[in-house]
Amino acid sequence: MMENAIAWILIFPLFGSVACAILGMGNKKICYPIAVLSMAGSLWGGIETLRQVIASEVHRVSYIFGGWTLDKYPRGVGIEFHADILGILITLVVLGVGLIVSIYSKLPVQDETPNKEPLFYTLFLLQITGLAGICLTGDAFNLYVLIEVAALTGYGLIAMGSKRAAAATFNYVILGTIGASLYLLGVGYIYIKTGTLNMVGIHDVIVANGLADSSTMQVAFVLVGIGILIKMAFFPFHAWLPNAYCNAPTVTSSLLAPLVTKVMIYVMIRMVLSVFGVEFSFESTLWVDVMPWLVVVAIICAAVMALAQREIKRMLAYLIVAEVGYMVGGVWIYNYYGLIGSIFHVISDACMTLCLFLGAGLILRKAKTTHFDGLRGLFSKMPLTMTGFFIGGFSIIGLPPTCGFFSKWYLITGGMVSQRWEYMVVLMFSTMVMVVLFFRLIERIHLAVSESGENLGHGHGDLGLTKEQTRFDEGPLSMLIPLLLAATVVLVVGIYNQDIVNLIEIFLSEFNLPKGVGH
Amino acid sequence: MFEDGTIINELFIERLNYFIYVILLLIGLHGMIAKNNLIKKLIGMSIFQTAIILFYVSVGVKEGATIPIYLPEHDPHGSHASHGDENGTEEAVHGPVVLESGLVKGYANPLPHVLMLTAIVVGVATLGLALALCLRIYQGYGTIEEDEILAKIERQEMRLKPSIIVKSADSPKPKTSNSENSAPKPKVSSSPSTKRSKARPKAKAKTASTATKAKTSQAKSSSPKPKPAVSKSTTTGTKKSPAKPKTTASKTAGKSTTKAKPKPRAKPKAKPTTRTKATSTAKKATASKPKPRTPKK
Amino acid sequence: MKKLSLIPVLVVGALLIYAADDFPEWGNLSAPASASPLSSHFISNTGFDTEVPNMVTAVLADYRGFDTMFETVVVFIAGMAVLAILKNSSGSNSKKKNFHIETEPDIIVTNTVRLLIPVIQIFAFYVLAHGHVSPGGGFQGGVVMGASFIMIALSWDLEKALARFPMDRCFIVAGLGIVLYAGIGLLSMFLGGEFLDYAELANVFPVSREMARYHAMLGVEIGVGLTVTAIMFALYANLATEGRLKGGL
Amino acid sequence: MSAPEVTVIEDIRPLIAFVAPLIGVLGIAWAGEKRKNLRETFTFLVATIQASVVLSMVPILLSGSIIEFQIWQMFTHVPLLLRVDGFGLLFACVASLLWIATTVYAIGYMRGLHEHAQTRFYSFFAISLSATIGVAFSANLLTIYFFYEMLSVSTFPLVTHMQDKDARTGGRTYLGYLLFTSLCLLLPAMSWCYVWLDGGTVTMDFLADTGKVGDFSQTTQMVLLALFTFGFAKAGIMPLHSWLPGAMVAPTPVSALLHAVAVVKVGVFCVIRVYSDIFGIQVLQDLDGEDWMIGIACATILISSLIALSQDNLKRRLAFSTIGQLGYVVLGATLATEQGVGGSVLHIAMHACGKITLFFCAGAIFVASGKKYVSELRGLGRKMPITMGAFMIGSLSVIGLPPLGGFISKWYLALGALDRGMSWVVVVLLVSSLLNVFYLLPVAVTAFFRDPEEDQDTGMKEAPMACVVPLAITAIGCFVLFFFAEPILQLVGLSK
Amino acid sequence: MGLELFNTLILLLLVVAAIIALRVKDLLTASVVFAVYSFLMCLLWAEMGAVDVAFTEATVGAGISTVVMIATIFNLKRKSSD
Repeated sequence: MMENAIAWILIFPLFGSVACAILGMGNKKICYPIAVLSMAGSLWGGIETLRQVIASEVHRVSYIFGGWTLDKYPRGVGIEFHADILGILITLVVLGVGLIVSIYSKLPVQDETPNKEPLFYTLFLLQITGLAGICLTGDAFNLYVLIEVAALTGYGLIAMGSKRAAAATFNYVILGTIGASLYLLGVGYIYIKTGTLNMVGIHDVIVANGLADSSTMQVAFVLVGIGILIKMAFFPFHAWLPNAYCNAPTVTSSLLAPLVTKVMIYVMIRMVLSVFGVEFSFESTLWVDVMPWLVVVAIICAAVMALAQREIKRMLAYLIVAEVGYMVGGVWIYNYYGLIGSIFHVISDACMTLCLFLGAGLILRKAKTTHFDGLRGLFSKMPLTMTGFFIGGFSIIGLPPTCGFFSKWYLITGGMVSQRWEYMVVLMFSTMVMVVLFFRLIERIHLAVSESGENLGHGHGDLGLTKEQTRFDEGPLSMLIPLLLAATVVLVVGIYNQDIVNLIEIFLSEFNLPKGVGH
Repeated sequence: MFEDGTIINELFIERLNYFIYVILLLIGLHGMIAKNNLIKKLIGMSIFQTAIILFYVSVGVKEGATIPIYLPEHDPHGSHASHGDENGTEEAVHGPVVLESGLVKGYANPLPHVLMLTAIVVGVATLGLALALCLRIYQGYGTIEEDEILAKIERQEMRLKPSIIVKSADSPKPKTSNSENSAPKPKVSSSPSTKRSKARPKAKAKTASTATKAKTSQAKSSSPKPKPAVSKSTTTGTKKSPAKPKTTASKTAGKSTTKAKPKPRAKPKAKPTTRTKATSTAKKATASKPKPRTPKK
Repeated sequence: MKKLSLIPVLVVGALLIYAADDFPEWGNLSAPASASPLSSHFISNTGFDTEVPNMVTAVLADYRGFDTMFETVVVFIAGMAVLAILKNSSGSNSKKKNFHIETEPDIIVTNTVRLLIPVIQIFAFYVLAHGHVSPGGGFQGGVVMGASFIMIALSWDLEKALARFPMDRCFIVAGLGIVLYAGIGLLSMFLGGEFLDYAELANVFPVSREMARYHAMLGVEIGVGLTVTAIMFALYANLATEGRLKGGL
Repeated sequence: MSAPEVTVIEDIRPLIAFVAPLIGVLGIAWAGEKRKNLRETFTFLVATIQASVVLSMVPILLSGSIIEFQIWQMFTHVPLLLRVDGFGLLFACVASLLWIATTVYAIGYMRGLHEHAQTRFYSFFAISLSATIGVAFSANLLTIYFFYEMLSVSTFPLVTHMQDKDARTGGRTYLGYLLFTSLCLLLPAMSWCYVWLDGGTVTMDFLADTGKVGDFSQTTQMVLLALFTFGFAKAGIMPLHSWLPGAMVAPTPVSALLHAVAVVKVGVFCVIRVYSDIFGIQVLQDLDGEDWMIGIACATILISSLIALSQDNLKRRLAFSTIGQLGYVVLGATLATEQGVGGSVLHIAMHACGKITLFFCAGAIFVASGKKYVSELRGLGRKMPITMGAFMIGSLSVIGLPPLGGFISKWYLALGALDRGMSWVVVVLLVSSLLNVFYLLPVAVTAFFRDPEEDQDTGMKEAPMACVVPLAITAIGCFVLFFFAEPILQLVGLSK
Repeated sequence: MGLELFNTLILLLLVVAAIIALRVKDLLTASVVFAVYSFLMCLLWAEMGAVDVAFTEATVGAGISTVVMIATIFNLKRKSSD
């Protein structure tokens, strides 16, 4: 049981989903407990695995399915699960978010997708399975399969939203398939030159045969990279994201928004560092010179588009695109601190995005709208929700002691070290944009002033609302508690960032990244 | 790239497969991006994926190798199964022997084939899902041409600008479907947002109940009232939908147009997943839905 | 738009052609893909490890069984997602069928099909069970089996097919397929191996470790077959009727 | 100028002083609008506790040791560390003592005007005070940055208390300036220091790492200096000052405590910290371009005084006067001499006492008569003698006449300028004092010696007791401080 | 060499089929042509020795996905703008 903990991470949600599908036909009520329980079990597996990883002296757990162990068979014969510290950290983020959202999901699912609970929870759990698998797998092709698992479940979950969602999902399907297929093609190019699919094996072959300057590998790198960039909604390819997340059911957007893009960024880091290797990725490709500038464009455009939105979920969607720019930039400014920054930002951004979307869901439920005009007086109506929501918001801005501050700190430091001033400037710019976004939101909620600036109500804190519009009226506990939980996590991750960063440093210590000043 | 004669040359001679797969891939990609019809996009997608599969299979090809199935003389399960035990591992006691390395080159490389089996499955799964989305889109917008869909969505956004509550309370705006292809619609829909927002809460109250009721009533045939609408509706897609709001409007005679406004909006709401604010007329309207189909068998 | 879309297409094309220059010779035996220890191990040791003559089946169901499990899951997901998308999205508001099937099912067709169906289904079982020694396996068998039900639906009408294979049973069968697959893996895990380590089944069944793998592969292929059969039919039934499971072709 | 040989005591009292208001907030929120008295009792209680805890640390400091308490480890080398040294303790004392006065005053003011949402008001008031204490007790740059941001955010609801259009404009300028500077100037400057010194092992501790910046090139040092000085925009140095008048839309207690004492003084406090404990006097004096900073400070002083002359709204006039006075403090720091720094440290206390008196008076006048313009104050002195008398005292103290506190600080500043050999700075001081006379005295003069118009309602009298008592006390405080300058310098000197 | 010719022929036919499938205006025709494309692909793979892949493509590409696609098109407009 213990030594197979890493397998249990996937087995729990897998069987849970099938159970939802079969038993759920009989009575729908049973799906919710099944989902929560299997998420809890899976989280146990994750924590157990983390313990093993830290305990092992190489800080890595390698688990080969089908018993094709390395001592008797060549590497890559069986499919390997390859949990290093980075992988298991992101897995824990996935599972944690999954657990919180599954607790949160009880009422929204009932109301928004009536009598589809079995389908919803089946796809929900399989989504978690796919994402967790992506984080853990050590096999390039298995990664593709798991990406497709996550993608297909995502399509299903989003399309359950609305008619508008169907059109949005179709774009997502097209773009997502292009991305995944390009990745698959890239893997094929890798395979044709290295003859293996195991990530470690690929890296070894690249180093052994000196494939750094082979044009096939270069193209493979580009294909894989573009595929992943499309999947993570990096700016020019972001078109699918906002519509998809805005029209999805509440629970879906709360699950996908924090996880999907972040996990794909993890995949990029994994590809860059572990598969192609630092030398190949950073020394022998042009990306180091090109990407930071693309990131600059991406962040600026996304931030400006976010400014133009008047609807919370849509605004958040564009924020995600901007955040993706942060993390990609943190990788491609190519130094130690930048990588710490983007890895830590993957974790913290998942937490705060979760916070914001859960909050948005509650607002939507209680205020019947997430449009800016409908929000006045919510501070007195649902103070706890607002607190949770704005803790997430402050974290996005990067105010201490939320986790957003620390990740941003490391990113800025990274830009400083490798003297990527353009990246730092654009970080500042987007930070200010986020300040505007969230404090404008606070104004719209807190002040009795319409957007055009004339006074509503008659002074002295009268918001021009009726009594029952401002009466204390919080959302149901089953939704409120997860939100507050997420907010607490944002703070805790910030306060104890030191421990997480130490783990990340252990992971990064095996790559020789430029650490010093202005290398 | 292309002026480099040697590449083109050898591409055509030895590597025709690689060349053709690139062509197919580009055709598929172009189809996905540039085609306007959703089904065409999907066909392009399938071509795109099969091209990649073709590439993988080409990778697996070996000169003069046969298919990756043991010939009878190498069949581990046949005569060889009973003898053996060169290397004293107990696995091999009555197990087959390892194929001599010389014979390995006689068989094609099975790994790409395995990968591609999976890829094909993923492809058909994606295709099925996307087709379902096409159906859903067609129900919503009455077309599967991308530009028309976008145009309708634009118009719907425009129309929803005034009303906050309805726009963002639930982004599902299913009713647009028949509002779009009806000329009189925009005039009606220009009702003050307050009306709509007022209509909302009382509608939300009877969410679940109406949803289920609508579904059940949908099953059994319905009141004669909607008949005329149906008969009209069997002419053509565009002409039919003006008929629908008319029926609802006639039902709600005596009410002002603005009051009647939520009804057509509400009707299709009873159908999709999310919270429905169906009013009585809405239920009748949905009930009429299966009608045209019942004579069909 | 169209013209614009040519740009990325051509860029990708240029990339691929550029790389194709670097590929190893066509069908070259010493190409990394063919000469790698991986493929040679698959070719030389499949029989030794699993006694399965069809290497593809062995690699599919055993060496890379984990992939295949998720391949099955993908099929399952597709079915669930299609149902989720189409379920009670009560039908088309503006629908002009290309043509309707008003008439009774044609006598010739139905009789032919009545003769064909058993053959097809037996063939499906053959493909599934014989996948170890010949092309085929769970997936292909499942598709053929599903096709037989679709054929019923096409020649009579969907109700007749659904009477034989109701929709909810579809998904139960699909789920059972995955349970069978993952269950075999789980059992072998409880018997002390890794997940999907079929060889461990030899501890409970009176066979050698190789034959344990051999038979377990049959088991998982059956699992794949069940899921694929059910989902393929469900896909057709839902798509043909926009999820109403009435009318259709 | 750090003195490593001082004994360091681990003690939790700094944390208590910081956390007490936060706990108080719970009580305040729990009491709510229903139980007004209970709520205000809580506020008063918390203020007293904080002040007593702060004061209880004075003997330890005087005994020549400093107190430290580590909250948690932020980065690999950087702890979130509280340290009580003389300078910080002085600032803490000023803030917490004046908070008590303000609490009493606020009760009178808010009740007198029947303000809305008083619970919110008191809660965020307490939070910002705890943030202020945190700044005062911070031991390194990042810690100070934490509480600095906390203060910026927690004062926003106070600034926008009125929740109307003006509040929005004021709040926007307020946050715009403060967050922009802190996020876009301060953060890079800090990360620059942390990373580029010894490969990121420097904690920028105020004791340990003084002068490390000297390793940079002159230009880099200059850039850093500018980034820090303008980064702490709460100090209101001239180009970045306009948030302060904008924030005057807040209720008077807020303006009084936060925008005459806590917030702005936090700004200059941070600036002094940076100048004297990050750069260190020696480094600064060797720094060539540093005269620019002196020039900017002087310009701030003069220009703001000139603007103040033209303001008719009393609170705005006081606001610009505040900007000028902050200019003094920064000037003292930029002078980078013992005397100069001492002078600015003193000026923090002196000006706090004087200026809060003035604000109290302005608020009291508003409560009593609803007047907020200087031109309306004719003959008010007869109606409310105590208030206007206190106002007179406060003005004199700010102008800097003996025997009032303001005199001593300006005296030390002048000495510092002379040490640096910059006699022109002394001229600037004299001129600005003259300007102070011109824009402050007329207020009192009009109040006392001009006849009121006849159409005035005659029934007007002093503001409620709760308003008058505090401002009387603070007015007396201006006298007292004049005689307690030496102990203060001694207290501060221990840490320097 | 015969195989070479066969190979080349199929490859060229594939391109033609793909282009037709994307250009023809009638979706029903398009999907049928696509079935032809899939079947050609299946032949090609069988010729390359990938029998299992060929089998799968024959059942799925030429079989199920065509049926499903046609079944869907019956519920949609049959004409396409491009």
